[in-house]
Amino acid sequence: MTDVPQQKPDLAEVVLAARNVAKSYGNVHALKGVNFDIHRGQVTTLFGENGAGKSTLMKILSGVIQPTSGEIILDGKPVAFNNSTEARDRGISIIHQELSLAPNLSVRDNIFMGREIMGPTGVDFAEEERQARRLMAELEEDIDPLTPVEELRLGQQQIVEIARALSVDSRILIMDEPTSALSASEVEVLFKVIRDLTAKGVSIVYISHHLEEALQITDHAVVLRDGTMTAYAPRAEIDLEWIVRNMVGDNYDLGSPPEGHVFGEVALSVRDLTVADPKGGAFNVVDRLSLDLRAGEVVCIYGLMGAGRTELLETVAGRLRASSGEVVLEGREISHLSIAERIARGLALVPEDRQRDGLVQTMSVGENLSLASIASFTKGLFTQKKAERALIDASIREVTVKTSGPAAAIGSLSGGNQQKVVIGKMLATKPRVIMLDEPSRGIDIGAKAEVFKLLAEEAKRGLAVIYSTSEVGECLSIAHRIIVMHKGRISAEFDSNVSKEKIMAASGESVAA
Amino acid sequence: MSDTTLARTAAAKPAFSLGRLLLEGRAFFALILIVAVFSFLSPNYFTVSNFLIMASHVAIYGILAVGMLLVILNGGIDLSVGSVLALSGVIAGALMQGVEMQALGVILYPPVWAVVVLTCALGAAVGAVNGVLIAWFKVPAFVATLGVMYVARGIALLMTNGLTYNNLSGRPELGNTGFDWLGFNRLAGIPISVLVLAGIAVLAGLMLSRSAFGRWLYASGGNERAADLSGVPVKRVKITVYTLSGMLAAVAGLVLSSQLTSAGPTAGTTYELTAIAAVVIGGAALTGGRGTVRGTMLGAFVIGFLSDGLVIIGVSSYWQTVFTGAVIVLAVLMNSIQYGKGARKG
Amino acid sequence: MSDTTLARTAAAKPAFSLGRLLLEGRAFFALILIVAVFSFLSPNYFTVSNFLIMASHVAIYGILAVGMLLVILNGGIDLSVGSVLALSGVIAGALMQGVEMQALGVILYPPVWAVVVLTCALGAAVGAVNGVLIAWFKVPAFVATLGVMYVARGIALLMTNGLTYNNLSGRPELGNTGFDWLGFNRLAGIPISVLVLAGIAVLAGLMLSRSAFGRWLYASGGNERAADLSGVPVKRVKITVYTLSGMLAAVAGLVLSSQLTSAGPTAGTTYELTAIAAVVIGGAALTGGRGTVRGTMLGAFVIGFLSDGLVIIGVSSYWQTVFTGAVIVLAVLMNSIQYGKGARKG
Amino acid sequence: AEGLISIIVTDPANPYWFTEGEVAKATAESMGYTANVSAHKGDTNTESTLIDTAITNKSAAIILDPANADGSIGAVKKAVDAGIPVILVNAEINQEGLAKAQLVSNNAQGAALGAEQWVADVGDAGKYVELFGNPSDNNAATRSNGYETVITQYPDLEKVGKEVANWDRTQGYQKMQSLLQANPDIIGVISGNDEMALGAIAALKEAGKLDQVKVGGFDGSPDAVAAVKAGEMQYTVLQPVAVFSAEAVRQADNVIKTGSTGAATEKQLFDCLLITKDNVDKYTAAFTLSE
Ligand SMILES: Nc1ncnc2c1ncn2[C@@H]1O[C@H](COP(=O)(O)OP(=O)(O)OP(=O)(O)O)[C@@H](O)[C@H]1O
Ligand SMILES: Nc1ncnc2c1ncn2[C@@H]1O[C@H](COP(=O)(O)OP(=O)(O)OP(=O)(O)O)[C@@H](O)[C@H]1O
Ligand SMILES: O[C@@H]1[C@H](O)[C@H](O)CO[C@H]1O
Ligand SMILES: [Mg+2]
Ligand SMILES: [Mg+2]
Repeated sequence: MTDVPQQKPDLAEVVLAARNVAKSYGNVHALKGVNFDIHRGQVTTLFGENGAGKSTLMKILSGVIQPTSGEIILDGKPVAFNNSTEARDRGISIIHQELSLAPNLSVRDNIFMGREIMGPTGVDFAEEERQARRLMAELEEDIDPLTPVEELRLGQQQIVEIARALSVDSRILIMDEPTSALSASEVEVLFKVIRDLTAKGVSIVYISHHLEEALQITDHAVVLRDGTMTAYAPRAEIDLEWIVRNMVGDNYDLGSPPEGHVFGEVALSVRDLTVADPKGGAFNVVDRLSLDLRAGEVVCIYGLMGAGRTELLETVAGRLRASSGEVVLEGREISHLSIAERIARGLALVPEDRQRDGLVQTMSVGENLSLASIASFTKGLFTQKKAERALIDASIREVTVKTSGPAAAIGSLSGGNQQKVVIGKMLATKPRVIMLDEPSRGIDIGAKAEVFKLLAEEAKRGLAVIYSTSEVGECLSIAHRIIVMHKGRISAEFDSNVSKEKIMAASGESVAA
Repeated sequence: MSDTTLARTAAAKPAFSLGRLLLEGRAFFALILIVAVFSFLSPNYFTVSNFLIMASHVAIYGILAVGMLLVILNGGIDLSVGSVLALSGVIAGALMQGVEMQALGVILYPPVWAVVVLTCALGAAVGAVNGVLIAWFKVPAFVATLGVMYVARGIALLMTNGLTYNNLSGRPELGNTGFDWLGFNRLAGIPISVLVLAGIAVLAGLMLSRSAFGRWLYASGGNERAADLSGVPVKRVKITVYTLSGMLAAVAGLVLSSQLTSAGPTAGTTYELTAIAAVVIGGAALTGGRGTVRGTMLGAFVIGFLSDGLVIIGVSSYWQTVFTGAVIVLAVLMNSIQYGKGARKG
Repeated sequence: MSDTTLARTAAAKPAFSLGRLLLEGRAFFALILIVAVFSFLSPNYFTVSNFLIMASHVAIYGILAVGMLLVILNGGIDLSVGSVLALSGVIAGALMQGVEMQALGVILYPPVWAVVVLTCALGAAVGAVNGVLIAWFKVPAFVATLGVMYVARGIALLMTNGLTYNNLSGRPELGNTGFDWLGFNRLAGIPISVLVLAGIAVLAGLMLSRSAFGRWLYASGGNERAADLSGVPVKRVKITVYTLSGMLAAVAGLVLSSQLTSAGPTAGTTYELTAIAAVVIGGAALTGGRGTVRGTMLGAFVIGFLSDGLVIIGVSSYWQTVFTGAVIVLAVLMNSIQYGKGARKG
Repeated sequence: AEGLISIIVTDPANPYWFTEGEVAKATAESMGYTANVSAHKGDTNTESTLIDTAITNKSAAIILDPANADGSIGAVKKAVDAGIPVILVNAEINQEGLAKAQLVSNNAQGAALGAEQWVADVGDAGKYVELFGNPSDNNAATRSNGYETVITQYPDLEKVGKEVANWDRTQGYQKMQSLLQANPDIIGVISGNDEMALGAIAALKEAGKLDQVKVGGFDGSPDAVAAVKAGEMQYTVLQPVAVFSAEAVRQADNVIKTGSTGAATEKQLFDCLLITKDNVDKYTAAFTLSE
């Protein structure tokens, strides 16, 4: 490790530091002797590919796991945290990459979980609720603190996680991909909050795969690669190119929409689709929406959180029932078909919430990857081991899953690699129409480029793609056509030559931001 | 109690509080239906005295069910309660017969309050063993409590050689009378056992809805990892709920032996199933994190009022078996249909 | 079977496959310990004939446990198996006594194969009722099968009026002999019941590890929503596992009645607990998605070899109860210590 | 006569108690009463609940097969305090002066009768095992003691095993198989009731040892009588349950009408009868041997 760059001295004092920290899981070396500094009142951003060891390092700094070797220095003195509570008591709190909320409890109860405010007659619910409301207002989020968390959309759940971390008043706040399910306007709000915090002297560690976004607030950038620190620079010296070069070793390009092929017949046609609010609200989450998608065409659906994209895609996939309207796949009305039958006919959905809807946590990486295409390697009564293995290996290569092997437990993968498994699983069904709901959540820039390349190639061969995202940039680099959804309807439609600003305006974003 | 559980319910589903109220009413519906049908079929059913008697029968299951609710909220299960009930009764019986102090050559007759305290302590200790096995040694709750169920039953049998302690009334000259008070007396016309149940239910309701411990219990039952990461002492919560369940089983054992003025080692066989059924009929999820004291009480009364009613109208014991099963399913079916859409795995 | 389950285990935790092998050995350890201790204590324990007899006792629980494993892998539970066992025995008994065709005025004596098929079909039908209640009507498995447990038992009692069908051997002149073959005969010295168990275990093992259905089962037990979105027919899987569990309970009922050459309505009481214990001792998680046939067989043999051993060395029945409980906990404790770190909620 | 007679038996899923309940019910109905049969399944709490229900139903009398010699006293007292006469059948409670009458089969006499026949069948030398009923039921110990008293008179008969099989056929079967493993050379099995004996017979058949090992039962249940007839069981001791259940109702009727049972004592023992191959044809109805 001779070429490990030295962190340059900086004006701000170092409050928390990792010294030669290493962490191994069996023979997987997640961290191999990392030095890392957190500066008072500043934002330190950690970049790195999926599986580089970012979350591992953060978990060590916040006491969730203990390092195999190395030291943590708090205010100049070595410390050892046995658990996250000890770290929290010393002023360090963390927003986990994977949600850690109790779905059965309300937003209020989740925010104060384990730190209940006590009054004379037990828990002071009124005070907790007041504070929860204040936090929601601060984050400009219209969430009733009494709503059970399980009724919130993924993005809202992420807001609750953020609120919980903010409620602690810590000196050091670690945010492991806090914005992966947030829309641009919410990210803006979060950044405002972060600036307020740093102004008050709070130190922030920030992890994100949205590189441009992270650049807006960072004071220091650190790049991790394969468990080692490969680069450090203060804000003044970094730009996108620097990050990418240090992260993946060469330049990247998300590319542009695949060209040079003619679209085929209409592959998927949605006619006047209406979906009532599945949670029992008196409105329609999808409201008489119509949409045609041709073979070979890539359509991006952009919208703010709550626009109804997830419901639209889930209805087309067969999980939700439409209250009216029809879904036609390659000329056949399929509203009455089960999810399995739709998959068999070539219609696949990559769901938004990987933990809840995407992964079977008790199964291995390989079993997860092959789960949706079992029929393709079953002959007669039995599954064919060889055929399955071939399919799994191909998937791992295609979506570049970083794993010790197909037999690894899915939980041992880094967040981004888990996401790639969810994508790979549905691609392995060899769909003719694929719908991806916020598939870029947590995957690194290199992997995103791989996925885009893959989609582009498949599109040229006739695959029809619907791609839902909250990142305008993604729309522009993949889609032939961009649809903006707002309150269950299509509020605008553009071709690929449109500007970012126009799209955002159509989504109502400018109003929010 | 009602206000406490209401709070919980409200917390769970605020948006539809009115609809929800109606639905809660629907859960009561099973109970009301049972009362209506049996009152129609027998003139002896719908009388104050019968309701009080039936309530005193419910008391035993109800007390067990409250402990079971705590355990189930935690995502666990406690199969040992029936055995602990028996063991506690037997211990109380042994204490009432006098403890021989070999060294001193005297027999001590502890006063009734001491018997009660010692017995509850024993129940709590057995529960704590469950808790430690589950929380520290990571033995699945089903297995740990199944094992303890056998062991406790075996010890009760060994202690008594299979026989039953009779005559627990104590003797005035020994200063240990009063044991049958629990089972026989009434306050303002209400059997003490029913008051004990009510007291326990209110305390448990308050604990669940108002205390930090209650929050921790719901949190760790809902997502143990998240609770742990948030600083909830999940292990301590676990051990506590099993300890409480054991203690409540001892209370049930005391109430029962005092009702019967005798204590035998085979008491309480399969009561754990009835207690679990009460909790589940009351809307709790066996996966943890969901359930209320009010629902559990409702479940206990549904079971108790049904089985007593079937006896009162003189249904044959075979048909009783059939009806009990059918009603359990139907009561929950009504529940499920309401919760229908929101229903999750488990 | 061994290769199939190995595959499964290996898939779950590949990194430590060598350590794992040792650990699996550790699970066997409980069994080996039991055999060693009893062989030391009694010269009659370690004999081929005793192992065969013990295995034939294990067969009943083992067959039930395989069905229970399927249900538990799915994240459910089946409390009705003991009752279904009894009901099936009774139905088989009734069929052997002849079916009166009122309209024709004749009594039909179905041949034994028909009795077996009809009985299995009945068990499957009862299981399907469980499955439908759980999958379609969203009744929690615990409640649905508890209800069916009562109903099935009640029907068995009603059918027989509490009496036992004796003499199931049939009569040559009616062409329905052969029923006792299952329970009495041996092939190559091995009791048929043991062969039946082995056959069922191998089939179940193959199904779990090699068939698409097995994969679906593990997936929907691990995360039902994700399985659903991946095109797994989760409802169908659910109904199927309960149907299979019911059918296997019927098979166990047939084996038992044939061993006893009689069938009574109270057979199999509390066998569901033994079956669940076997599955859990065998390392399956009650939360679903984890477990193997091999482990379950191990669990069934631990329980069976222990209880028979206690009888053979002549331990008093009270101590038998105590030891059974203690060993169940210890066996799993050993398991848990291995899995220690990876252990999850439940 | 009118009014309700509540009949509480242990568990009608056993033919013995089934007959007990049905005979009592039929007798009561023939006298003009209405009758309810319920079952406590050996649980004193359930029993107490059933007594409460009988009180609620304002029963004229209660016929009870008590769950536990000590544990049922409280329940009986409760009924008596409520002014309802209680007649006990089949099993006793360890307190006199509460129930109007206790009608039980003479278990000690029956056990002696059985044991003597058993020795006659088995011979006076060799190893044997005993199957014991549910220990919480006094009858289990009474019968076992009765067997012991007789058999110990033959010093060459050696008891090599005694297992609790809880009155149950399946348990009798499995315990017998294990006992056979431990003691392959036994020549006799003496059982506390017929169900366990029938289980033992199935085990012996399976082991091919039925001609080497003689089995004796107790109860006189229809299945056992069939086994006696078939030569598989040597004998069974008939408990006159049909007789004393009917008698219990008659005495209840007396109490209702006159205040006293008409019998000389509270405890009334009904002698058991031996059923062997010789008199098996006189068994005319369940638990009834016509003289
Ligand atoms: N519990 C575990 N068992 C085994 N390996 C693990 C475990 N947790 C993490 N790893 C491995 O450690 C490495 C680092 O993972 P980590 O989660 O820190 O990555 P990351 O940089 O946060 O990636 P991402 O951007 O995808 O979130 C990965 O190779 C991962 O597979
Ligand atoms: N008119 C409305 N009034 C109130 N709430 C609404 C309305 N329309 C939609 N919602 C809420 O927004 C949710 C739709 O969210 P959905 O997840 O489909 O949006 P999305 O565009 O996919 O956003 P996300 O980025 O969170 O995935 C509904 O569940 C509902 O709770
Ligand atoms: O007398 C009865 C019968 O023997 C019955 O079979 C079991 O219980 C005993 O009390
Ligand atoms: Mg990460
Ligand atoms: Mg969405």
